[in-house]
Amino acid sequence: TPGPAAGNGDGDAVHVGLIQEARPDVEPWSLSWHDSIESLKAKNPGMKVTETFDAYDATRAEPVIRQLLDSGASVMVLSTFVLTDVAKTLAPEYPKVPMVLTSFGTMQQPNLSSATASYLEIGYSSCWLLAKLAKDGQVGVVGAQEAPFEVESEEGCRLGAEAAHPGAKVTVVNSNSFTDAQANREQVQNLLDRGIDNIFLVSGTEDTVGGFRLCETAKAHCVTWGGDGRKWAPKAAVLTVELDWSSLLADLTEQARTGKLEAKSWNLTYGNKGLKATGIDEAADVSPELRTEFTTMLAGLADESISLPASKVHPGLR
Amino acid sequence: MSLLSLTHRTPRQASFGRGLVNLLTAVAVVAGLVAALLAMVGVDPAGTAQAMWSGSFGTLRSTGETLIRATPLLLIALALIPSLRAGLYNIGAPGQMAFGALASTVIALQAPTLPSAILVPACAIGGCLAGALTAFLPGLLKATWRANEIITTLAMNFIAVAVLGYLLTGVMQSDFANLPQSDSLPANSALPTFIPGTRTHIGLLVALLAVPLLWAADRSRLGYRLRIFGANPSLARQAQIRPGRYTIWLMTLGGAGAGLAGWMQVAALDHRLYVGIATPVGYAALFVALLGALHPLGTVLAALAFGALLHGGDSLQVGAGVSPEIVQVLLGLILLAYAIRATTSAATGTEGRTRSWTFWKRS
Amino acid sequence: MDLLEAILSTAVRLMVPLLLAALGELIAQRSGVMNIGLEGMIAGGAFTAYAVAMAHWGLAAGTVAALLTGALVALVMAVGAVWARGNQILVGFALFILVPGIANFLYVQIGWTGGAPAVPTVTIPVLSQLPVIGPAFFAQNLFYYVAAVLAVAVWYFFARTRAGMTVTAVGHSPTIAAHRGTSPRRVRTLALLACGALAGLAGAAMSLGSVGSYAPNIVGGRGLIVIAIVILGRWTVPGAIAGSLLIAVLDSLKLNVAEGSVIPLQLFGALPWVVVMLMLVVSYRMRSNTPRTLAQ
Amino acid sequence: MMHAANSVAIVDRPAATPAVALKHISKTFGTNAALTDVTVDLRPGEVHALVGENGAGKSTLMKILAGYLPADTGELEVDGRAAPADRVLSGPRVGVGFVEQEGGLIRELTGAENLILAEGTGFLADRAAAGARIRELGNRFGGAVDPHVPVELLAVGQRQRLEILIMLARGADVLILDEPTAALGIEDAAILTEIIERFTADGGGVFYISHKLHEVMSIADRITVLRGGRVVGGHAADQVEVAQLAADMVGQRVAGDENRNGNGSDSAELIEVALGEERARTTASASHEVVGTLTGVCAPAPYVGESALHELDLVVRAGEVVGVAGVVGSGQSTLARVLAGLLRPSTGTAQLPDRVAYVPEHRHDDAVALELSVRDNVVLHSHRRREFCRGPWFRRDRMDQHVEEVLRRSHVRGATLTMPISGLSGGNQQKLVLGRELDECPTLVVAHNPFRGLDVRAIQEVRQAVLGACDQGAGVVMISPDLDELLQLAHRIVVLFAGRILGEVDVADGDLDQLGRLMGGVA
Ligand SMILES: Nc1ncnc2c1ncn2[C@@H]1O[C@H](COP(=O)(O)OP(=O)(O)OP(=O)(O)O)[C@@H](O)[C@H]1O
Ligand SMILES: Nc1ncnc2c1ncn2[C@@H]1O[C@H](COP(=O)(O)OP(=O)(O)OP(=O)(O)O)[C@@H](O)[C@H]1O
Ligand SMILES: [Mg+2]
Ligand SMILES: [Mg+2]
Repeated sequence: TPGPAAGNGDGDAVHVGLIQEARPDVEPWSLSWHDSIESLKAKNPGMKVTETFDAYDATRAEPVIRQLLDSGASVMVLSTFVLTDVAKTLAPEYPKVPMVLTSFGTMQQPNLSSATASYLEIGYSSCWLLAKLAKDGQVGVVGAQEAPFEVESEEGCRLGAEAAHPGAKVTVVNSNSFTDAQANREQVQNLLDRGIDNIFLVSGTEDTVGGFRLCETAKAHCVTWGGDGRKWAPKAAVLTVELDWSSLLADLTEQARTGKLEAKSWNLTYGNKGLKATGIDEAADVSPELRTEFTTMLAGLADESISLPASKVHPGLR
Repeated sequence: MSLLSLTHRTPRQASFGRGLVNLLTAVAVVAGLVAALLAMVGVDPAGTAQAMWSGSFGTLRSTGETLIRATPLLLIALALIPSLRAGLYNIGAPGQMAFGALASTVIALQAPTLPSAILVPACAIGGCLAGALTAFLPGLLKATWRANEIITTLAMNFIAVAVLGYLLTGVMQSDFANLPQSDSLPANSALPTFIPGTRTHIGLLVALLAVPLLWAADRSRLGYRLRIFGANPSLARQAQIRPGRYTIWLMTLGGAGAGLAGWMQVAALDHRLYVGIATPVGYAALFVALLGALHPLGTVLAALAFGALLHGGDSLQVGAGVSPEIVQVLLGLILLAYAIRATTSAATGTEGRTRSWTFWKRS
Repeated sequence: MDLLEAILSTAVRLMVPLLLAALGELIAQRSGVMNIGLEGMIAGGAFTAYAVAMAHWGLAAGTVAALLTGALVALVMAVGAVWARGNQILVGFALFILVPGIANFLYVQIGWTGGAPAVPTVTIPVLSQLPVIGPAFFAQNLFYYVAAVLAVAVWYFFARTRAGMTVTAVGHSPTIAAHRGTSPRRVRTLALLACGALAGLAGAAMSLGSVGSYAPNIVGGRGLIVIAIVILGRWTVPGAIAGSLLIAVLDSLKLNVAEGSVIPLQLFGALPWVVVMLMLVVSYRMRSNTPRTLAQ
Repeated sequence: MMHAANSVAIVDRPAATPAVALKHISKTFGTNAALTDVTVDLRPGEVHALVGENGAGKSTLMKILAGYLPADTGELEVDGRAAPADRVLSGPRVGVGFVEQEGGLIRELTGAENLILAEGTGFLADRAAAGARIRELGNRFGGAVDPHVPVELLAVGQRQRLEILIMLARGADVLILDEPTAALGIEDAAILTEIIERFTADGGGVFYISHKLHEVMSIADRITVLRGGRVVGGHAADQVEVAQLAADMVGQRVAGDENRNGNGSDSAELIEVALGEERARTTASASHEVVGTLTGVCAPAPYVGESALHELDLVVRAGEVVGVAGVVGSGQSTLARVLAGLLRPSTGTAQLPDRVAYVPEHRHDDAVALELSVRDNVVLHSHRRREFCRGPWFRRDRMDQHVEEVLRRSHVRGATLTMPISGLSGGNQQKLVLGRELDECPTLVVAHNPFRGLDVRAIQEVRQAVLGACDQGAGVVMISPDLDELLQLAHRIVVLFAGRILGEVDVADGDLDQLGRLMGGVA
């Protein structure tokens, strides 16, 4: 049976359930969701948010999500694509609750939206800056595994670095784990030992903390994406390509309020202001000229005058 | 020899009454500690208790979820009991579960059109065999080269992770996902549920079936031989009980249980194969068996309690706003109190020289 | 810097926390205590070291705090498993869950995510210039040298001192040791405290030395791996060193070689364990120092 | 006399101050009163023997003296001064060296290390110095032993000597020897006697437990007899006859004493046994039916102090007792294990029956599962019998009947079916093992020191049982360092030397000189 009258209860009291894969304190990805929902909450004081951090595999998450839905959550945000199967099961069972899943693909349910970001743009802008900062055009990329989003970011990275520096060279290394901070740090160390000190931390997950730390103490430059990397590396994080999910969240709460559900496919880009360059304005190592140049480059990405190849991870989107 | 306490109550009587008293003491101590902890971080202890209870047993569905959590723990723990009683530490349940799940997945994906009545048992058998084989190797190494089974089974766990990782990012990776996961399993490979309105599947019944089996084995020739084997291998050899063979069989048995649990996980719950298939369950099962004092009924209780804690703990995040870290602390405290207070009598049996896990030395 | 050098330096860096913890676990196991709670001791040490260093009390204070925390956790283990004679495996498992939980909780509560100050790297003048092995063995952070000194100390302890021999004796037969006037309870307690302190130090080496921060689940199951190292090393100090180095080298290969090689990455994950199993088989006839009453 | 004797333990002698005295000691295990109001003392320079049947409480009393086991009630006096109450109740006592029945060294450590552990002071573990001490003491008291090999690699006799030397090195002035000669050959026993003499000459006191009454008579100055946990007699050794001791031990025939077997084996007969006058001999003669053959067998030694077997041939026929004599360490243990099927010959063939009844030399290592119940230990072989099983399950009632029967037949005392076997006294454990092994009508019996730790009555019973097995067609191989035992029971004796059979002696001919020469390695 469908869930209880969620979303059309007493007027404005929207209750957002957010399923996180980790604490916002430990990884940029979760931080971006956390920050987005906090900013939305600041604008809507009546809004209730329940954030969970420890139920991210399918078996454990399903009952927790149900519990949330049964206790009156009117918007459900599934911030990890591990929950795809769960989302597909639950969306028809709770047809009045707008849900969003970070994934890409055709969503058959009217209440299940999908959200992703343009990894090509993320990689492009990140490595563009790094290649500019590196005198010799050497850029390092530290990833976790060859997950599709990482591969695509790396492709964007190569394009960006080459655009910024004709002789640019991108070196990719992987820590083989989304959670092992020690391995991530080792890989950064390896890059530093090879004389590469402009580094793109591409995994966006728990392991990056190790890399951030080393960049900070070694006075290297690092760039990441997701939530603001300066939380972990105040000086070294010269740029974070921040993901801003707030318009998506605002849309969902609106759907819940009005009861008019519509499944959408969100893709965060510079063009739709889903991506924001954070930190560069405060970064001491970035000269004003470079900053201007960077802004111009972003504008080019935003109006798509910088053309990028077709996305392999989400065909049809940028 | 233990010269300090030489009372000769039979271990069984000693453990049962005292175990109960100890359990209650443990509960009281832990309740106090946890309440203090929660009050310290500004959470209402009574509300938390309430949320915990309703999270694990409050509704039919939550009870079902508790049972779901308990099922693999129970199955693996029961399968491990004989080897634990013989002093073999098979900590390889995660790997055995993973290979069991892998085999089931492969069978289900290769023969998706078979009728359910054939496919389900085929997957079960495949999973069981794969788990058994995974444990057979450490058993063989132990029997022939005395290779320490703690290391070899641990090694198999890491190898299993690697193999699954390789397959799930390679040939077995689902086309639709950018995740290391397999295609979803055909519907006719799914295990039937038996409590409507829950996900509780017949795997629980399979696990429970092992209880009378163990109970009976205790009173059988086989049980006797296991006791002798566990107590003194040299003596066992004189009675034509070949230690090597028993080592292999006991390890294999544990693996078979874990393989079945792996099958249940994919066929009843996940309907896909993930790398982390055995994550919380694999190791916990060993401790469930120890918590249950290597007694079949004790293990049922321990598995149920553990399942309730795991599931109830997850639901605390939503129900009482308690952070998952606190839930972990809570679980740890409960285990600690139980381990300190209750295992002396229950798992150690006659105190002193008896090996702690061979408590069930009934004469 | 060529590949070999990179592999070796990475390996030595990865080895340090493993070795420190392995030395501790070695002491505990030689006294007959299977200390599964090691993971908790490392995690406790890792967190306190970080918290104290972040509170501007300095790296030294952080390290001492880690030592004490590890020992405190070990004291709980001693009370549960030795004094109250609880099942060692179960008490250890409880600590395995409990202590990282507490550390993670406190980490989230204090809300600090900044980095701890860097641990100084000490470069030994001439030796560090040696090709290949120079940077790996003679230009590392302070924890490496501490671990090296402690390894020698623990070796000396077991090989030469009466206390070390007594620990071994208790591990083999607490009853006979008690008949000779040694209190097994005291010996096991002290061995656990030493183990806890070393594990705490390993935690500090992880959070301050290897990562530069605490991170939830920073230990990530290395406690179990260390136990495997101790068993694999046949309960000897050279064995523990070799075992830690072996695991670290194979991990390092995974980081350094996997990239761009045709060999699937996962093979590098499985390889160490295949090697470990082979080593067990090959060393089958070697005399083993297995403490007879281990885990009893 | 029995009641009076409880308090009368000391025969008048010049009243030197006792080195130690135990007064009014009582000890119960569960409901089993092991000791009741026992008072004994020991003067410097004296050998005080404790004798009594299996389970009489000798070992328990000594464990209390050594501080290994707390007494329920009682007092302890050291050098005439009462020890504080807590010292009576527990804690190993410095100055008392207890050489246990089953060995009290840590077998993974070397002799030197065991000594270092016992001494307990100093920072360094100086193995070389400790080894030198052991060597030096070995030279002084006779009986050297390598202090730098792990104890588990030493033969029984060496282990025991080592243990004594360690106690001496530690400065014990009271030695407790619990059945020290039970597993020793003549040479080792002689060395032991010498050690004792030198030790007492230096002013040390020795408590000496043994079942060999002749030996006791020659070594001890004073003899106390225990029965059922009470002191029933105290004698000066030079004023008592063996017959008197034996009579004290078994007690008068008392109506309703269920421990006595009523089939005519009364005390007079036992006294004869104790005197060594009884010659039990089988009436059956060896048939031609071969029950076990070794041909050209080579096998590696199980431990260091032992010899490997070289090209050994042996034929055992039904109905005969083959004695195996030889200096301890000549390959007896290797031979026993090969015959028992526990050690596979590296070359050569062993034709043996499926089940060999085996009474091993190391009881705790190879013969019993200490933490299992008496019942589990008894049914080791018989649990396979059809009649005890219903399908795969046991028929507990029938099985228990059988176990009771075995216990009764082998005269095991103080046992219940469910108690762990570790609660039985050493001798009773041995009887249980013998009863179990002979129970299944074996065709080949391999008995290694089968009389180890048995009291006189039990020895007689075991002899009867072994001969009974022979009469039923079993071939028996009996390995013993004690020539008297062999001569009393065996038809022929083969002599092992350095892993080879050097020769054979027909007991009927009784050429003892030849036997002695062979044992010395002279073919
Ligand atoms: N026979 C034994 N088998 C296994 N462990 C033992 C044994 N005896 C003692 N221990 C270990 O030693 C610990 C303390 O035991 P026990 O109380 O006998 O020591 P103790 O020497 O009497 O100590 P103390 O004199 O300080 O009270 C136990 O918790 C146990 O871990
Ligand atoms: N650990 C124990 N638990 C229970 N009962 C015991 C234990 N140790 C000894 N007893 C009992 O105490 C009594 C005396 O045993 P003890 O070992 O002192 O006999 P003993 O005179 O040394 O005999 P033996 O000549 O066979 O060695 C026996 O009845 C025995 O069963
Ligand atoms: Mg005795
Ligand atoms: Mg004590």
